[in-house]
Amino acid sequence: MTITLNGKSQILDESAELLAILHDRQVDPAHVVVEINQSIIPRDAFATTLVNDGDAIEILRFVGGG
Amino acid sequence: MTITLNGKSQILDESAELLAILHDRQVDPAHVVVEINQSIIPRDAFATTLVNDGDAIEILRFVGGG
Amino acid sequence: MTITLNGKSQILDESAELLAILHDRQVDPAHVVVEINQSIIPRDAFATTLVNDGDAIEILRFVGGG
Amino acid sequence: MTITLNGKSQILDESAELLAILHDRQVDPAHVVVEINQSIIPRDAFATTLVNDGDAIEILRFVGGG
Amino acid sequence: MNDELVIGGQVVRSRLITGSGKYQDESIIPQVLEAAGCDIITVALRRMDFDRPTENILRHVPKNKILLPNTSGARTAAEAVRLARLARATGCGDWIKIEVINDQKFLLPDNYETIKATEVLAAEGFVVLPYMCPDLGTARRLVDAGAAAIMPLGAPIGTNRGIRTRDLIEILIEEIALPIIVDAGIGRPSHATEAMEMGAAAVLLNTAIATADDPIAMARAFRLAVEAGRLAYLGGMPGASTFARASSPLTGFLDQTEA
Amino acid sequence: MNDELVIGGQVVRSRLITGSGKYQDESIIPQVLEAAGCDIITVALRRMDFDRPTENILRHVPKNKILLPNTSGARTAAEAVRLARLARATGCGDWIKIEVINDQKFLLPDNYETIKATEVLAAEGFVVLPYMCPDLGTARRLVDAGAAAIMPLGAPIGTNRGIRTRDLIEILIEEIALPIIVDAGIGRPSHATEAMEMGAAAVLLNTAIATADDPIAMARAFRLAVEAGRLAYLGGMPGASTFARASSPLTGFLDQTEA
Amino acid sequence: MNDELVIGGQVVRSRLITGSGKYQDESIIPQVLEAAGCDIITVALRRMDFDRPTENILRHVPKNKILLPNTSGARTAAEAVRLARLARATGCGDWIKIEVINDQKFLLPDNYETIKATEVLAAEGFVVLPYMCPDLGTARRLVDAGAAAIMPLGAPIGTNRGIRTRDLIEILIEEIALPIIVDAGIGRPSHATEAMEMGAAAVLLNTAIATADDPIAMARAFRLAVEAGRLAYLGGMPGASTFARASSPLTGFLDQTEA
Amino acid sequence: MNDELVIGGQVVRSRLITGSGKYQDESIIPQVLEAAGCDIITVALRRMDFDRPTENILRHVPKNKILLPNTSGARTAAEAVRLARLARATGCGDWIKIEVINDQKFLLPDNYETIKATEVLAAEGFVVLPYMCPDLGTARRLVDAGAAAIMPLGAPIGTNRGIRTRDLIEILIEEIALPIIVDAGIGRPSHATEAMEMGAAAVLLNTAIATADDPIAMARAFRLAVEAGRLAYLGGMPGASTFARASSPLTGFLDQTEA
Repeated sequence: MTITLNGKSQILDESAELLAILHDRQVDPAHVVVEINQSIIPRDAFATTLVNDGDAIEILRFVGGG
Repeated sequence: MTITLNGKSQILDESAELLAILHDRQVDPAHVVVEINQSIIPRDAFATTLVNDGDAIEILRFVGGG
Repeated sequence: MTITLNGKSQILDESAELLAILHDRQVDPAHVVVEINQSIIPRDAFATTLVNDGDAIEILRFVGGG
Repeated sequence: MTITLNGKSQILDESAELLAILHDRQVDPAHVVVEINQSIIPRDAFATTLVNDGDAIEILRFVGGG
Repeated sequence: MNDELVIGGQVVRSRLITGSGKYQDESIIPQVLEAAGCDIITVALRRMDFDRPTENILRHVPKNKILLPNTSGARTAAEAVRLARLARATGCGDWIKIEVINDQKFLLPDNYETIKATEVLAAEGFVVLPYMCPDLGTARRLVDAGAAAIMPLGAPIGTNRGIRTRDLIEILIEEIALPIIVDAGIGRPSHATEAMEMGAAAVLLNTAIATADDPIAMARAFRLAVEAGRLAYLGGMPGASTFARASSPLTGFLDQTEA
Repeated sequence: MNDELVIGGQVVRSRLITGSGKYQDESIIPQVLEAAGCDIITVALRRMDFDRPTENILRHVPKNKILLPNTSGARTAAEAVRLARLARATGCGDWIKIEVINDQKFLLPDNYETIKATEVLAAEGFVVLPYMCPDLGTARRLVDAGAAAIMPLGAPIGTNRGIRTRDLIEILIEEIALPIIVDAGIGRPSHATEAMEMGAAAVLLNTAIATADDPIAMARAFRLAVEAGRLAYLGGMPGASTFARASSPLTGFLDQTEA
Repeated sequence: MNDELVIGGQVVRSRLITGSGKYQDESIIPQVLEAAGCDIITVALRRMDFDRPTENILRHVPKNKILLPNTSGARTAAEAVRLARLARATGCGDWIKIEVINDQKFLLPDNYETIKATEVLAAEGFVVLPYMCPDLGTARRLVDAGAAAIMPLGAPIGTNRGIRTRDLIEILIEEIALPIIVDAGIGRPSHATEAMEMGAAAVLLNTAIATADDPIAMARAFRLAVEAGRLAYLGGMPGASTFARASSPLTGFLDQTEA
Repeated sequence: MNDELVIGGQVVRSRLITGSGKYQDESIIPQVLEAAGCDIITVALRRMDFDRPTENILRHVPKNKILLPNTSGARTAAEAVRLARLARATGCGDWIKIEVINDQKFLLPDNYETIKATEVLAAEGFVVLPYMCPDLGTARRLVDAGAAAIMPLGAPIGTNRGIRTRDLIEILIEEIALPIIVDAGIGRPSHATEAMEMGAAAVLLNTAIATADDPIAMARAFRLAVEAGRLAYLGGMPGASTFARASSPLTGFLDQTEA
C-alpha cells in the first residue's frame, strides 16, 4: 500500500499502526504531533490508530522559529 | 405637514415641489444634489418631485475639503 | 578698612586673619577654596594669611553642576 | 641647464623666456597662471621673464572642481 | 521625456493634487491652483447652509480641473458609497476619493470599510482613489477591488509631520502596479520632494498650502518641489556613502614631486 | 517679492551654486549650468597637464558666471593663501572658496587653518567663502576674519548623505548675520529643499548633479528644489502637530440630527 | 513598584520575548534564555526530518518557559488555524502567535487573514498574539476578535532596521487597551529601549540575538535595554527643548560684581 | 570579559558619568549614584553663599567617587585655567572638565579657548576632559594638547534632544585614539544605548536624571542602558537590510509536495 508521509510517497507492506511507523523511523512520539488526512491524532491514540492505503500523514515537531 | 430638511424639522403649509423649496431658500438648483428618503433625485426631476409629509430631505453641495 | 568679598564691598574694623573671616561667617575652612587678589591661598595658610585693606577675596565651594 | 617644471626635472639647452616655454608646450598663456620659485608671474610679464637654471616653475590652470 | 501619469484612463499632467479645505479666503483658490499648476482638486460634500445659499466652492475652481470629491464624514463603506453616488449626481464627474474614518483623534482611515466601498464604487464605474493606512495586504485588495490609484498616508491628516510611514510606502511603490499617491502628512515642500524621489506617482495635500501665511507662494513651492522630486527620480540619483569622495581632482597638486 | 542674496557686495540671483568637478563629459556643463540656473560655479586649480595642453574648463563656463575657485589641495592656511593668490592671478575675479583639508578619509575641513586663511585673504580684498565644519565659535571667528559667507558641511564631501549636521547648522542660521550656504552632503533635491526651508541662504553641490545618470535633468531638479525651499521659507510654513486636524469641514454631515 | 504585564490572564515578568530560530548552535539557547531573562520563547512547527529524528528544540528550552508557537508557513487564516491546533496538540500549552504571510519579499503579515484566524482561535480558548502591520482599524478588530495582545511590526522580519513605523505604533499604544508588543525589526538594544520608552508592553525579537557574534552577550544587552526603557517610561522622562538649559548654576560666578 | 575604560591612567568601571546639578532635593544624590552605579560625578565651583554656609554638595558624594569639577562660568581659556586651579586647591583631585562657553542661548563650547585651556592644564598635570563641539580638527588638537578624553556634545546642554551630531561623533570615534565621551543632549536611555552602540567610551548626563519625575529609577535606567549599549557594541550586532529574512525555517511546511 502507498501512503504520503510528510509529502513524500511511501510504500508500506501492509497496514500499520501509527506508533509503529514512528518507531521504525526512530521518532519519539512524545515530540511530535500527527495529522492523518488533515485530522489531528491525539498522542494517546498513536498506538491504536491504523494507517491505511492512501492516507496522507503529516508528522510535525517544533523547531527554532521567531 | 412636517418634513425633515437637512436634519431639521420644518413645517410646510402644504405639499410642495422640490424646486419650489429650493427657490424659497435662494438655492440655485444647479449647485446642489438632493436626496429624499435616501433616494437621489436627479436634477431634472427637481421640478416634478413632490415633497410629502414626513419626507427626509438632504440638500447637499460641495464645499472646500481635503 | 574695606575689602571685596565675593564681589561685595565689606567694611572690616581692622586687618584680620582669613581664618577668622571664615569663622565669623560660619564657613567650614575644609569646604572652601580661597583666592586673594587672584592668588590661591593654600588651606593650611588660612590661619596665617592676613587680609588687608583693598583685598579682593573670593571664597568658593563646590555646588551641584553638570 | 635644469629646471623643475610642475614637479618634474627638465633639461633646457639654455636660458629661455617663460612665454617660449609655454609655446613649446602648446600652452595658451591666457589660460594659465605661473609661479617661479613661489613668486607669481603676472601674465603680461610672461614674455619678458627669463627662466634660469635651477628655477622651480609651476604652471597651473583651472579644472573642474567642487 | 514622456512622463505621463495615467489615472482611471485619463492623462494627468501635474503630480500635485491639492485640497480646497481650510482656506480663510476661498477667493484666492484660483490663484493657488494656478500657482500649484494642478489638474485635480478635492472637495467635500456637505449640507447646504441655508444662511449662505449662494456660497459655492465651484465658483473658485476653473472648469478644466478634475474634481475629486471625497467621502469625508463616512464611517462605513455604506456611507461612503452613498456620498459617492451623491457626488456623482452633481454632474461633476465620477472621480471619488474614498475616505472612511472611525477615529476622531488621528482621523485614520478604516482600511476594511475602504476596501468594501472601493469594490462597490469601482463596479459602478467610478474612478476610485482610496485613502488608506499603508499596508501591503490592503493595497493588494484595493487593486483587486478596482481602485484607480492607492493613496497611503504619510502621517495623520493635517499634522504636517512628513512621511513618517516611509518604509511601508516604499514597499507599496515597489510591489503595487497602480499609481501610489502620498496623501496626508506632507507639511513642507521637502516632504513632497522626498515622496517623489521615493517613486510616488503624485502627492495630495491641503493643510500645508491652505494654512500657510502665503498660500499662493506655498502652492508654487509645492509645484516646484514635486517637479524636482520627479525629475530626480527619473534622473538617476547617485547613492549615499559613508566615506568622502573628493569633488576636485586628487592629482596635479602644487609642490608635489613627480617622477 | 524682492528676495535678494548679496555676497561680497554682489547681488546673486540664484541660490544654487554648483561645482564643475567629476563630469564624465565636461562639454555638457553649459547645459547643466543653464538647467541649474546658477550664477556661481566652483573650479579647482591644478597643474597643467602637458599631454592635454588645450583642455580648458573655462571653455564650458559662460562669461557672465561668477567663478568661485576653491583651494582644494591645501593642507594649511599658507597653502590656501598661495592657491588663492594664484587663482586671482588668472584674472577671473577675486572670489575664493577656502578649503583646507588634513583628513583624507572624510575630507573634513580644518576650521583653524580656515580661519587663518580667511583673515589673510579678506584683508587682501578677496571675497572669501570658507568651507567649514559647523561650529558656532568657528563661524563667529570667520565673521570677524572678514568672510563673505559661511559654508558649513551637511555631511562629508561626495557622500550624498544629506544634512546630517542639521541642528548645528540651524544654530548658525539663527546666530550668524552672514549668509549660511550648506556645502557638501546634499545628495538629493529634497536635501536642498530642506536646507532652504531651514533658512539657509544657498546650497553648494557638485557630486549629486555631476554623477547623476542625467546631470542636466538633475540640475533642473535641484534648481526647482532650491526655489521651492526658499519660497516655503518665505511663505510661512505651518508647524507640525501630533493629532490630526481635518481638512474637510467637521459640520454639515449627512444624517446628523440638528436642533 | 508593581509593574506587572498580564497576557491572557497570566503574569509575565520579563518584557523581552525571544525567538529560537536562526541559531547556528542551538545548544546555547539555554544560556541565551538565561541571559535574556525571558519567560516566553517562540518556536515554529515543521515537518519531522526523518534523517535527524532525535533533533528536538524543546530539549533546549527550560520547562518553566511559556512556549509561543507561531503559525509561520500559513498563507491563510485556515492554514494558521490548522497549525495552531496542531501546536496545541503537542501539549505545550495554548499560546499561539498568529503569523499569516503572503508576501515573500518583505514577509509582511496579512492583516485580514490574521483577524479571521484570531477570531477562530480565541473562540477555541487559545491565548492569541497576532503579528500585524500597524494599523489602528486592524488593531481594533483584533481586540474585538479576542486577541490577548497586539504585535505590530517595527520593520520587516530580520531586517534589523528598528522602529520604522513609530508613529503608527505610538497611536496603537495610545488607543488600544491590550498590551502592544513590538515584533520584528528590532535590531539593536537601543531600538528595544526606544520601544519601551514609547510605552510598548514588551518586545519580541529573534534575529538580532541569534545572529550576533556573541548571542549570549547580546541577549543580556537586550534584557538590560528593555528594562532600561521600561524604567524610563515609568520614571517620567523630561521632554526635549530647542534651547539649552544649564546644568550648573547660573549665579555665584567668580569676579562678578554684586550689589 | 575584560572591558576596562582607562582615563588619565585610572581604571573606570562604569561608563556612565553623571552630573550633580539641578536636583530639587540634593539629599537623594547618594541613592541616585548608587542606582547609576557611576564612578565619576561632576560638580561646579561657585561662590560661597554666606546665607547658607553649611550647604555642601560633597556631603552627598561618597568618598570613593572620582570628582570631576567643571569650569562652568568660564568664557575664556584663562578663566577656565583659573577655575581649574581653584578646583584642585580644594584637595579633591586633579580631574577637570573644561567648559568654556561664550554663547548663552545654546551654551555651545568654544573649541578654541578649550584647546588653549587643555594645553595649559594638561601641562600642569591635570586629567583634562574637554567638553567640545564635535569637530575632527579640534579633537586632534585636543589630543596633542594632552586631553585624557574628548567629550563632544550630542545636542546643546539640557535639551534632551539625543545624539543630533551623530555623524560627526562617529568620525571622532573612528579617528581619535582617546576615549570619546558623549556629553550633553542625552535625554533618554535609548540615546545612551545608541551612543554606546556607536562605540562611545562613556556618556555624561545630568538633566535627564536630575529632572526626571523619579531620578533614582531614571539613574538605574541609564545604568542599564549604558551597559546594554556597551555589550551590544562588543557583542557584534548584525547589520540592517532592506528585504526580510525569515526567522523560522523556509522548509518543512505542511502540505508541500516533496520529490
